[in-house]
Amino acid sequence: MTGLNPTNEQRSSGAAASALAIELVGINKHFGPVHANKDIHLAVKRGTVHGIVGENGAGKSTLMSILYGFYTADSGTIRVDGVPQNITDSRHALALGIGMVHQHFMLVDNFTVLENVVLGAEDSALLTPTLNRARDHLKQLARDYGLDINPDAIVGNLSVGQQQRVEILKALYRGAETLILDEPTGVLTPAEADHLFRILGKLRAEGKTIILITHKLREIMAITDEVSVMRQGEMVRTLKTADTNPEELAELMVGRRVLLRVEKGPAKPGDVLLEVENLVVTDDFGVPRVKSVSFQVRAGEIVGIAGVAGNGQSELLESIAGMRDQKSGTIRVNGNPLSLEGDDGAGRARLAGLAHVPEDRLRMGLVTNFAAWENAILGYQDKYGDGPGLDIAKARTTAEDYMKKFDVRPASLDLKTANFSGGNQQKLVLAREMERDPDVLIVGQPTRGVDIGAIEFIHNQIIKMRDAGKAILLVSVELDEIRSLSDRILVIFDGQIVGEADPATADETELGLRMTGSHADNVVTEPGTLPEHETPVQQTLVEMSPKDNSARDTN
Amino acid sequence: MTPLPRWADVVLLPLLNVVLAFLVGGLIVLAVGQNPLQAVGIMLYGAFGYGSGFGYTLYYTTDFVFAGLAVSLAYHAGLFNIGPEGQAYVAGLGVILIGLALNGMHWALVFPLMIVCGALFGAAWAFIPGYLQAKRGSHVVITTILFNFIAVSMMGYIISRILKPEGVNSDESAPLEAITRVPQLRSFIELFKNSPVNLTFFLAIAALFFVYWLIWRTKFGYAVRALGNNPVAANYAGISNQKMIMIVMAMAGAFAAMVAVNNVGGVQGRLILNFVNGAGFVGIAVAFMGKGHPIGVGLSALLFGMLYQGGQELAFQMPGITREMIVTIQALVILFTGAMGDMLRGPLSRLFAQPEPAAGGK
Amino acid sequence: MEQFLVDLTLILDSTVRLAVPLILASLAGLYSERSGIIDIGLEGKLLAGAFAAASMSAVTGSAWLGLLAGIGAALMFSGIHGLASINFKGNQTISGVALNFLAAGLTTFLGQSWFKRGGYTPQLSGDQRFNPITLPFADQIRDVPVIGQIYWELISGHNIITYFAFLAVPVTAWVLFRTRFGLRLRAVGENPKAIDTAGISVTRLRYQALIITAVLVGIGGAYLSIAQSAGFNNNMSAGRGYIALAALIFAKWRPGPALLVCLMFGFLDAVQFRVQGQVFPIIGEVPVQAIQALPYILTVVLLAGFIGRAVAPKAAGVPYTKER
Amino acid sequence: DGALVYDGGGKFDKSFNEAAYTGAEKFKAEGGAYQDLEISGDAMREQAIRQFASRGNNPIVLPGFSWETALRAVAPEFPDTKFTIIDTVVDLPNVQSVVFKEHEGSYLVGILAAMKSESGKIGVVPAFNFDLLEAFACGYAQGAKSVNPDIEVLETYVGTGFDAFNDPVKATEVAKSQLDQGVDVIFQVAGGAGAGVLQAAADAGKYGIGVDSNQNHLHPGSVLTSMLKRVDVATYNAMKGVADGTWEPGVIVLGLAEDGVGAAFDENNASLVTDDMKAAVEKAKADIISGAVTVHDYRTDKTCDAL
Ligand SMILES: Nc1ncnc2c1ncn2[C@@H]1O[C@H](COP(=O)(O)OP(=O)(O)OP(=O)(O)O)[C@@H](O)[C@H]1O
Ligand SMILES: Nc1ncnc2c1ncn2[C@@H]1O[C@H](COP(=O)(O)OP(=O)(O)OP(=O)(O)O)[C@@H](O)[C@H]1O
Ligand SMILES: [Mg+2]
Ligand SMILES: [Mg+2]
Repeated sequence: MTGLNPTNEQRSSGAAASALAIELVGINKHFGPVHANKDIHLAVKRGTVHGIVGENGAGKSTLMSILYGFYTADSGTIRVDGVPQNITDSRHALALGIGMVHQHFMLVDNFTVLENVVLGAEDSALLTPTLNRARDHLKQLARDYGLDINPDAIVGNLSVGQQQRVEILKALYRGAETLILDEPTGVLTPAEADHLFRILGKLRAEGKTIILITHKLREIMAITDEVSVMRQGEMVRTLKTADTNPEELAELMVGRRVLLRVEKGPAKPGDVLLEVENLVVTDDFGVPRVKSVSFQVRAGEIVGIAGVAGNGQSELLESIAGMRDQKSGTIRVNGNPLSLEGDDGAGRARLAGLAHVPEDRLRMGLVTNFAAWENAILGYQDKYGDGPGLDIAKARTTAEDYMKKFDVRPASLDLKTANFSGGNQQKLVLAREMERDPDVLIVGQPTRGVDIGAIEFIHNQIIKMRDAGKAILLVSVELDEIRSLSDRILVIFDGQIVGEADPATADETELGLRMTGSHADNVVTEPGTLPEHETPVQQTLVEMSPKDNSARDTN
Repeated sequence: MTPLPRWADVVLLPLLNVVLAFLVGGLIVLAVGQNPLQAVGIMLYGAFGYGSGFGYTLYYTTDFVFAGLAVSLAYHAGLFNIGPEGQAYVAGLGVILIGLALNGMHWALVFPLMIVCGALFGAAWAFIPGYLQAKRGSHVVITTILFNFIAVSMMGYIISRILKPEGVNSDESAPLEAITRVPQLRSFIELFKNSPVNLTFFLAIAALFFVYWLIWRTKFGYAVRALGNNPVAANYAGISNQKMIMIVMAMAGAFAAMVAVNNVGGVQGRLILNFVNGAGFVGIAVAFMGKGHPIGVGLSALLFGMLYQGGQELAFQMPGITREMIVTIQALVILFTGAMGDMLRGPLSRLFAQPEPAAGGK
Repeated sequence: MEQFLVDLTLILDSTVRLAVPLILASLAGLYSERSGIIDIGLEGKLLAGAFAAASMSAVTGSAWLGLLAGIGAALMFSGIHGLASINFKGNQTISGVALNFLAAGLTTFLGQSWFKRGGYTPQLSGDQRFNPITLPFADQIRDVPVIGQIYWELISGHNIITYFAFLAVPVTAWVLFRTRFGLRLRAVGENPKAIDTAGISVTRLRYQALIITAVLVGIGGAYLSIAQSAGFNNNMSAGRGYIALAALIFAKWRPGPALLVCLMFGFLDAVQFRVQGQVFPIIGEVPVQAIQALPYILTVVLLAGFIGRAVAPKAAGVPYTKER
Repeated sequence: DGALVYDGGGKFDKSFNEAAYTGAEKFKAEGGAYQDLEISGDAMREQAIRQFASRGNNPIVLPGFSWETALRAVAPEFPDTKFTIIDTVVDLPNVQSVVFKEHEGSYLVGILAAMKSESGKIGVVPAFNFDLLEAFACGYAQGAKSVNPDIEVLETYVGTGFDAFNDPVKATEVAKSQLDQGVDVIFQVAGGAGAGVLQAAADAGKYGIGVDSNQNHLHPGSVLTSMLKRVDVATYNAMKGVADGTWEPGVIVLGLAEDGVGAAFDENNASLVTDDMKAAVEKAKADIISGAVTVHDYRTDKTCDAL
């Protein structure tokens, strides 16, 4: 139905006149009482990478969804290649050569890569010929852009990085000339992010236009030509990237100065509070994911676990938190071994003095249908009230307290958690787990999808806890985050701890190599793990962001 | 879409929906050449207009409240219990066994024991699907459907081959003595003369309050709702999902069991074949229409009680209207108030919308 | 041995007849639920289909027109279901329950006012029904041992709807896994957002699915009233819609397994009729109720013992909304 | 005016309730008047009786044993109202109880079945395992065995509860299963579902036997006979009796002697029934009336040797 080729001609006819690929004029969008986009003007030049930054909830995703035809604007005009277009649905946007990689992927988990790619762009009623043609096309795209992926893999089994590649392939397969990426690196490892930016560079070189939404200013600085800043539904300013710097952008976004680095003093490690011995954990299918891991975390230190996603971190975290049956091995909190049989181990782990900020707040850390106050006591519900009754007044006081301390916005106790922005949801989870004053805190991806104002705050809170003498285990795919927060780094690969590093001295290249299965002789060829030759590029990007380097050098 | 004011959401919208259902039902009545206004009049009169009619309405309401709660409670935990029909049927066995064992004793002693004993049987019958869901992953929807069928066979055998006394023609157990039966309200309140509403009605009211408290005011309820909304998060919160599933299903069965107390203990005073008579299935509609909230369940149970009793009156007074007509009207009520409940929300909210502050742009 | 084979063929023959309405209703449910719409109203659609088919056939004397009417009635019901659950984003389960009530009430009510027989339609005969078809050579090879018997008894001699039902299974599998429509159907039941952002209308796709559902379940209803029996009577679907739904879940929403499960239900029922009142070695005479409950008990056991967790299409039951 | 409140199966069940309806219609055709009502649940029984009684309807005819409990409760409240209950006995001064000897009528059709059968196998299909229905089956088996002691009588139930009366589809299949096993005459005791049995027998070119009402016309040439149970007569008599002032309380037992049960012969089955068969039936009837033959009633001891 959607031919890929006819639209190309359609496009080029109107294109000649305008240097602007996309022009948005006076866009307004309401969601009920929320005015998500207020009279937005935006011009994107053809063949450039245009960045959009803004706090959580600023309206970035909404704006792009309007351009992509997923939402319809209440008012305003969209010009594509200079021609006003009334984009009523995504099919229309696709036909105009606009592709979008959504913040939350729009993939069908139990489909293969190939099926996901052709979905909606099949060229005949029968599937087999379509799939065969698509397979060839994908090979071509893979060659052109380095987008390697096994077309027959089930998408649900892929790492996020690979899933994102599928999303990009979807757009390219449909012949996108303008590609919108909404927070593409939020869930990527630095190496994966690098790979992505190389691809974007290639696309730009071919004359394609890219709109990039991100919270990471170093990415903006590294790859964009121009950058627009949004705040509270309004377009604040559009700047040439060359003429600005992260500090200025941060200030434009948040409306105040933001400290872009982590301030922390030296660690003073005390007693061992968390001890893991020969831990073996299997996944839901009985495949071992954590293979005999042992380590300790002492009071007053942050131990970071660095690794490419999918190497057992998640299972490790969940197992320590009591959410998975361990196959063998011991976990001790405060010297007491945790018994984790049954499916309520998480409760016992908490009783032992452990708090857990899960990697995936929506899937695990929150009941999104619950009001804010209800989520503020999730996991601690038994502490509210002496008998069977739930002491709601006490719970609400607690929640109010958390929301004030962690600046959760809006500070509305009764608002459904689903209606908070991601960053605010994250703050709520953090408040709940950290304010409990646990002895051991295990944290997964603390700043995923969170804007820079909130990141600063969250990092400071984690450090404060360390300084209060807590043992903290940190898992993050953000190598920067690991390096700037941790006192020690453990590198995990294929379910095993393959090394330890001192963040002050650790060499980025060295860490990266270890994360991918160590030195040259051990290159992993499985799709999704990065080939070895990519590591130097990763370093390039890191060097391109001087602020982050200086942050690391502070201590 | 602008949200509606709360009163409009809670009162106006459902009311309009009921009216709409009756309008369409009225058209059908009209189509068979009867006067719909007269029909509605008779229906309302039959359901509320005189003591014994009102008593019947409350009697049906009692059944529907319990069946509705059995579905709602499970639904809060994310379980779709289609089995109240069978659960109530099996619970009848518990009620009659204790009743017969203590036959002749005063109801004040027997009634509480009937509640307990019936609840145990109902709970046991619902527990098995719960167990299979929790431990074996067998879909509770299928197992409860199957258990309804199995209950019919099993109870048929037990009633006709074991409980049926000598010299009785129909398939039923021996009767309970009058003093042992749950007393009907007519023995205290003249108004209800001749109607079967009995003390179980107050149990139903109490159950509504209890469920409200349980679901929204207790730790247990918190856990139930957490499980129903996000099982992974519930697990994260230290809740044992498996245990919860089994407990909740058993509790649901216990609620369904009260239908047996109402009928076996209160109305028939004996265990007869098929005494549940579809109340369990009506419970599904009641629960969903009431959105699982006890107030909603109470109101929609009353609505159905009214339809059942008023419908009976209608069939009696207007020979052109048969019981199938009434089932049709019930269907329309379920459709318009339940499934299409939000049909009028759009127009209504436009009606309520304040003039927007100037939106800016062009 | 010979006798055993004959008996077995007869039981299987009966199995086929009992399974047909279940197969059609299961496949119908499959389309609907794969598209993300739970269809507990299969029971009502089956009943409505049976009624319309018998009525039309009684009036016109043509089974084929009856079949069309059966499909038409199911389409109307599907339409209401779609309106409630797609357009008004209502609760699909309530909508289904409402349809079941509606069918129970309307069929008898209309039947009574049309035919004045208390909701029964007149007895149908001849061309008002779908009669058994004798396949080519069936008569000739009937006397060939074993094969002849099987061909004549089991394969030949069913009505056209039976053959259609069995054909519908591979066709459904093919549509589902080999066509563009199937791909989209599976996608919209898993993640309607993916479909929407791919530029395809979720609403349209779901309505298409509901139409197919209606056609299949309407034919299933017609089978009940104008093929398997000869007329409609009150509540003639007798829970088959629910059993079909159970079979669908049991089969994890896949056509092949759904066929097997429906055949299993049919087989257990067919056997059940034949072992009533028989005295078993060791156990002695089993209460007939126990034998009658056997199909259900066995299903529970199989389900718990071997099948494991059934994962529904992810979006099933959730109305699709863009703005939360 | 009289009143008639049908039992669970509903007015047009083609057998039991419909027979009552036929009787009432006959009364009406002769100038009488009556109201009727279908109930939709057991809880409505008392209420329905009360409503009619308080409106002054007389007599109130209640076909079906399920009315027993409700009638016991209500009848004393309305001493001036006359009640007729069919199929069970309620011993109250204003109640007339009409019961049938179904086993006797079934005995006759059993004879016909055995004489018609060529395979030596006949069947009976009750709706479900239920004492009243067993009485039919047992009488039938006895009649058949009186003709051919070696005859095999298969009994298969349609379902497990009252729902079974409404499942002709399954009844068809049950009948087919019997036909498959070589049965060539089937007696249906399954109310509305029985239509499926007769259909299956007709489709297979074998014979069915109807029940309650005369069902011979349903498949002329295929329905061997019908076991008549004159609920229509009972209903008619009750209403007529009140109109004439001849209505009496107490128990009325309708057996062969009273023509309350019997085998139906009409033009639809004339070709199926030979003179021998008719003669055998007549003889058995006379013997039963005279007491020379007694037919065992299953309900007395819940056993049936013949089956
Ligand atoms: N589908 C929706 N329904 C209702 N309100 C919405 C919806 N999507 C967005 N909003 C509202 O619009 C505002 C803008 O949301 P949007 O997702 O565009 O923010 P964002 O800038 O992308 O934030 P983030 O950085 O967290 O991704 C939000 O604050 C929210 O209140
Ligand atoms: N009913 C609602 N009313 C107002 N805002 C809503 C409502 N529902 C959702 N939102 C907002 O819509 C936005 C949807 O954003 P999206 O789903 O893209 O992720 P997000 O939560 O913003 O993620 P992140 O902050 O991690 O980027 C969120 O900001 C959320 O708070
Ligand atoms: Mg966003
Ligand atoms: Mg967002």
